[in-house]
Amino acid sequence: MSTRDIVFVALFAALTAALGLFPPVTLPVVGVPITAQSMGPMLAGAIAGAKRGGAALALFVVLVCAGLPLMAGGRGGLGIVMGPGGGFVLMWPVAAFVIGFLVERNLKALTVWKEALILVLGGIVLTYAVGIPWIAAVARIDLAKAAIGSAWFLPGDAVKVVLAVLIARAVRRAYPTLQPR
Amino acid sequence: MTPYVPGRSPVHRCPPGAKILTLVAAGTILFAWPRLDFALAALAGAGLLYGLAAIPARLVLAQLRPLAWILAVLALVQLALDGWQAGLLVAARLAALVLLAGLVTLTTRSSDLIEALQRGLAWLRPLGANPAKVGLAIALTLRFIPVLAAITAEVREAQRARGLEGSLVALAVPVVVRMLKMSDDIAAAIDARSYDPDRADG
Amino acid sequence: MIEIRQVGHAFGEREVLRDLTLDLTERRIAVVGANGSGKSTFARLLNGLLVPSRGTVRVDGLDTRRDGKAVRRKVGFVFQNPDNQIVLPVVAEDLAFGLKNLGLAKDEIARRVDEALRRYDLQDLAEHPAHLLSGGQKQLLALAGVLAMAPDVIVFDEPTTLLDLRNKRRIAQAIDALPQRAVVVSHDLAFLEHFDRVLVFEDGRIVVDDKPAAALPAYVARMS
Amino acid sequence: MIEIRQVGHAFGEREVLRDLTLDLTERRIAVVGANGSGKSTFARLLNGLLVPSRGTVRVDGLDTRRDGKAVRRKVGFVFQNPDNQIVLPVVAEDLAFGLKNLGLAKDEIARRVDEALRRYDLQDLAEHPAHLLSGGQKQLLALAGVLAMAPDVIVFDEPTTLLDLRNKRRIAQAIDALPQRAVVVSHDLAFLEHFDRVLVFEDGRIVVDDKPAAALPAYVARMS
Ligand SMILES: Nc1ncnc2c1ncn2[C@@H]1O[C@H](COP(=O)(O)OP(=O)(O)OP(=O)(O)O)[C@@H](O)[C@H]1O
Ligand SMILES: Nc1ncnc2c1ncn2[C@@H]1O[C@H](COP(=O)(O)OP(=O)(O)OP(=O)(O)O)[C@@H](O)[C@H]1O
Ligand SMILES: O=C(O)CCCC[C@@H]1SC[C@@H]2NC(=O)N[C@@H]21
Ligand SMILES: [Mg+2]
Ligand SMILES: [Mg+2]
Repeated sequence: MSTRDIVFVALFAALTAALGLFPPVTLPVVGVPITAQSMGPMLAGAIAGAKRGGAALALFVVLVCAGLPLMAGGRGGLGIVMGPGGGFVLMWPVAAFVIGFLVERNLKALTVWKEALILVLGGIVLTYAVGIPWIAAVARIDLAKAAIGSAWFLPGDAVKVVLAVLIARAVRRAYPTLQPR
Repeated sequence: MTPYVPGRSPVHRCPPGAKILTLVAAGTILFAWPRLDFALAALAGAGLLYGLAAIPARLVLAQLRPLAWILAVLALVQLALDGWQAGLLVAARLAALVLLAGLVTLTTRSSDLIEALQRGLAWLRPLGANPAKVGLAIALTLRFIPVLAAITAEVREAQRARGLEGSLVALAVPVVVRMLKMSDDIAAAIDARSYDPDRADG
Repeated sequence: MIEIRQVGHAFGEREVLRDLTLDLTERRIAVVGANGSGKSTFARLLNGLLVPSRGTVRVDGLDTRRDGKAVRRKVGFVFQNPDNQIVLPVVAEDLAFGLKNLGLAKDEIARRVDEALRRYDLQDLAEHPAHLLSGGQKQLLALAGVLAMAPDVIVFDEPTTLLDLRNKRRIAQAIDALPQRAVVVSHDLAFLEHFDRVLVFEDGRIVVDDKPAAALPAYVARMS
Repeated sequence: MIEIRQVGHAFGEREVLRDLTLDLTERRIAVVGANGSGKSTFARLLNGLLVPSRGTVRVDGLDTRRDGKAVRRKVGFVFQNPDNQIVLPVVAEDLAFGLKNLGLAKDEIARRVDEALRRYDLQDLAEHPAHLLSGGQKQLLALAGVLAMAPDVIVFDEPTTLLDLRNKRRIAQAIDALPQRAVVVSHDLAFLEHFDRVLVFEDGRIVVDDKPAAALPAYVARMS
């Protein structure tokens, strides 16, 4: 990683932390909040790419685990990862990486729809695939219940995908930082 | 993020690694065993440590102020659902953790904190991560969070001046573009000061 | 007319402006002062971007505290850093942005965008990515964007700091040619010589308020 | 000595520097030119922050393409925006950042940090958060951080544009007092009058290369 990559990693880790300034809304059944922070991996991947975006979210998770209060509502500590939302949070770096990888892959012909699909895949499908079973395990409820409870995240996450697509496209046009691979 | 308050107290002199481990342990225990007595004990402990470190009360409040209404809402929700003990537990636990995390940054120079994290992350080396780079990235992350807030405020103001109030996309795009540009400038400034990411241990 | 009455402002505990009472009526008013003396804070009061902690600011009778939006239609603002002010990625889109916010009809927007492009020699750049313009071009774009909204007064906060001689002169000429009234914050004293009035800020107070011929030398003397 | 041979540079398709061949040996060299004429790009070549697309840059015989790191130890760099040069949050630790990168021993670092603090009157601020300094102090800190690394040459890219009169003067005096050689990019012509040599850039080429008495008026004329 070049110095520039390191600075970008820090930038997107900070951006994810800053998204935590929007107040979270906790869902009663599953005990995991609706949070603007799940946009962090989408923006990091789509703007900074696979390597830097993935590293940014990994750094963010490490800092949270070390106890810095960077999660929405000023929370931090290993308790976050070990709590019901831990599966989602641990998937954020993976989601950022996959989104970045696919965006870089398709950079030359990236339509709005294609990009939205990529963000849904990484930011929702992949993240929920680990997040939901994790809730079930931590909260000791059955998988179906965890899945139904998590359905409440979908409207918010759909809005975040739309916002992230619009932002990422405008930013890439204004200040290109990615090379097609 | 919280600023560093210079001092010579035992809390200041405690090795940063130990502080972080304590913080991690406290977070783990408080969430693994959600008990009111633990949370209150942690809160009292945090208060004691602030006293020991001689942190002005003003700064203690500054740590909690941004949380005030989140604390209130959390406590109320829990109160409504599970009774006053649950509400108090959630509020006390959150306050204790935020105060303890704040204490680490208030009493540790960030270069020491980063060195400690770097040493703590040495095990990542076989995975291809360079602890020195991680250290720099951490320092920059902590710096960027308030800068992001400041830039967001500046951009929002400029847009209000052009008659726009409250479009998220229109706000986010210039903020990110400016941050990217700033990142490029900072990267150049770091390189110009002979930073060499490949020569580890800085 | 802008009326400022017993205005003071503090950020937290920090007093940044103290006890200002004055009327701004002249066509060209300059604001000078050291870094941190309160110039930008003062400028932001004038269009209600900032509401003072004490006292009132009135623009043509409208109180900035109550009628912020209406005041901002009357008073345009050009910032030091054009990057903050450029909202949309393409030059023409960005120019149209403020006009849409005014709720104008499509053809009126198109007409004004065209006029602004022509006026500042930006026609060829209409479809250019706005953030890749040179510093001077960006500053012109920011100015054009505000001007297209046809405010009565325009406030400029150090509009020429990043510019070369030619671009400085271009912006200075553009400001000179404005039919509107203008309040200009600047460290570039030569540019302010033919203004109608100069306010010198020091530590949140206006310590000199005079014609340039008297005020500028007084300011230079104070800074030595 | 810095030797520049047949250097050209392009960003993508955009030619930004064209066919430069010159030696820099004078103690004080100024670089002037329009926005976008290539000054910053040129400055970045001098310490290998940027490697030219064509041609070579050599510093005391070291090629910036091959020995970038060694070159950066010889050539320090101070940028326009003081905020973007502060890497670590506390004044003293930021000063130490470059010294650590040089791999110096702890007590040598402490000694040099002390010296740099003293030189620019920043002792009392050693433990102060760097982002709370004034603009002028920040720029002095940036200069001190570079100076502590004891480079042979220091390149300044518009070090005073964001500062007020007094701070401008402070930085200008600090630059004047440097024992090192300096290359200064600036739009502030008065400050460059007693330099040894002025390079005027236009569209990626050096169009005037002379003593200030001849070069500065020629530049002003070209910009009109
Ligand atoms: N949002 C804010 N919060 C806290 N303090 C602020 C804020 N904005 C400005 N200040 C402080 O208020 C004082 C005046 O700032 P202001 O920006 O008005 O100065 P200025 O005269 O425009 O300086 P410059 O020439 O550097 O632009 C400074 O000390 C500054 O640090
Ligand atoms: N990273 C980059 N990618 C693409 N183009 C660039 C890049 N950096 C600079 N340019 C372009 O190169 C040209 C020269 O830029 P440079 O920054 O060297 O100009 P300058 O003389 O320093 O101008 P100013 O006085 O505005 O600082 C400009 O047209 C600019 O748009
Ligand atoms: O803040 C936390 O404690 C956990 C955050 C996990 C939130 C997940 S991410 C995907 C889904 N969408 C949301 O808005 N929240 C969840
Ligand atoms: Mg200002
Ligand atoms: Mg430049």
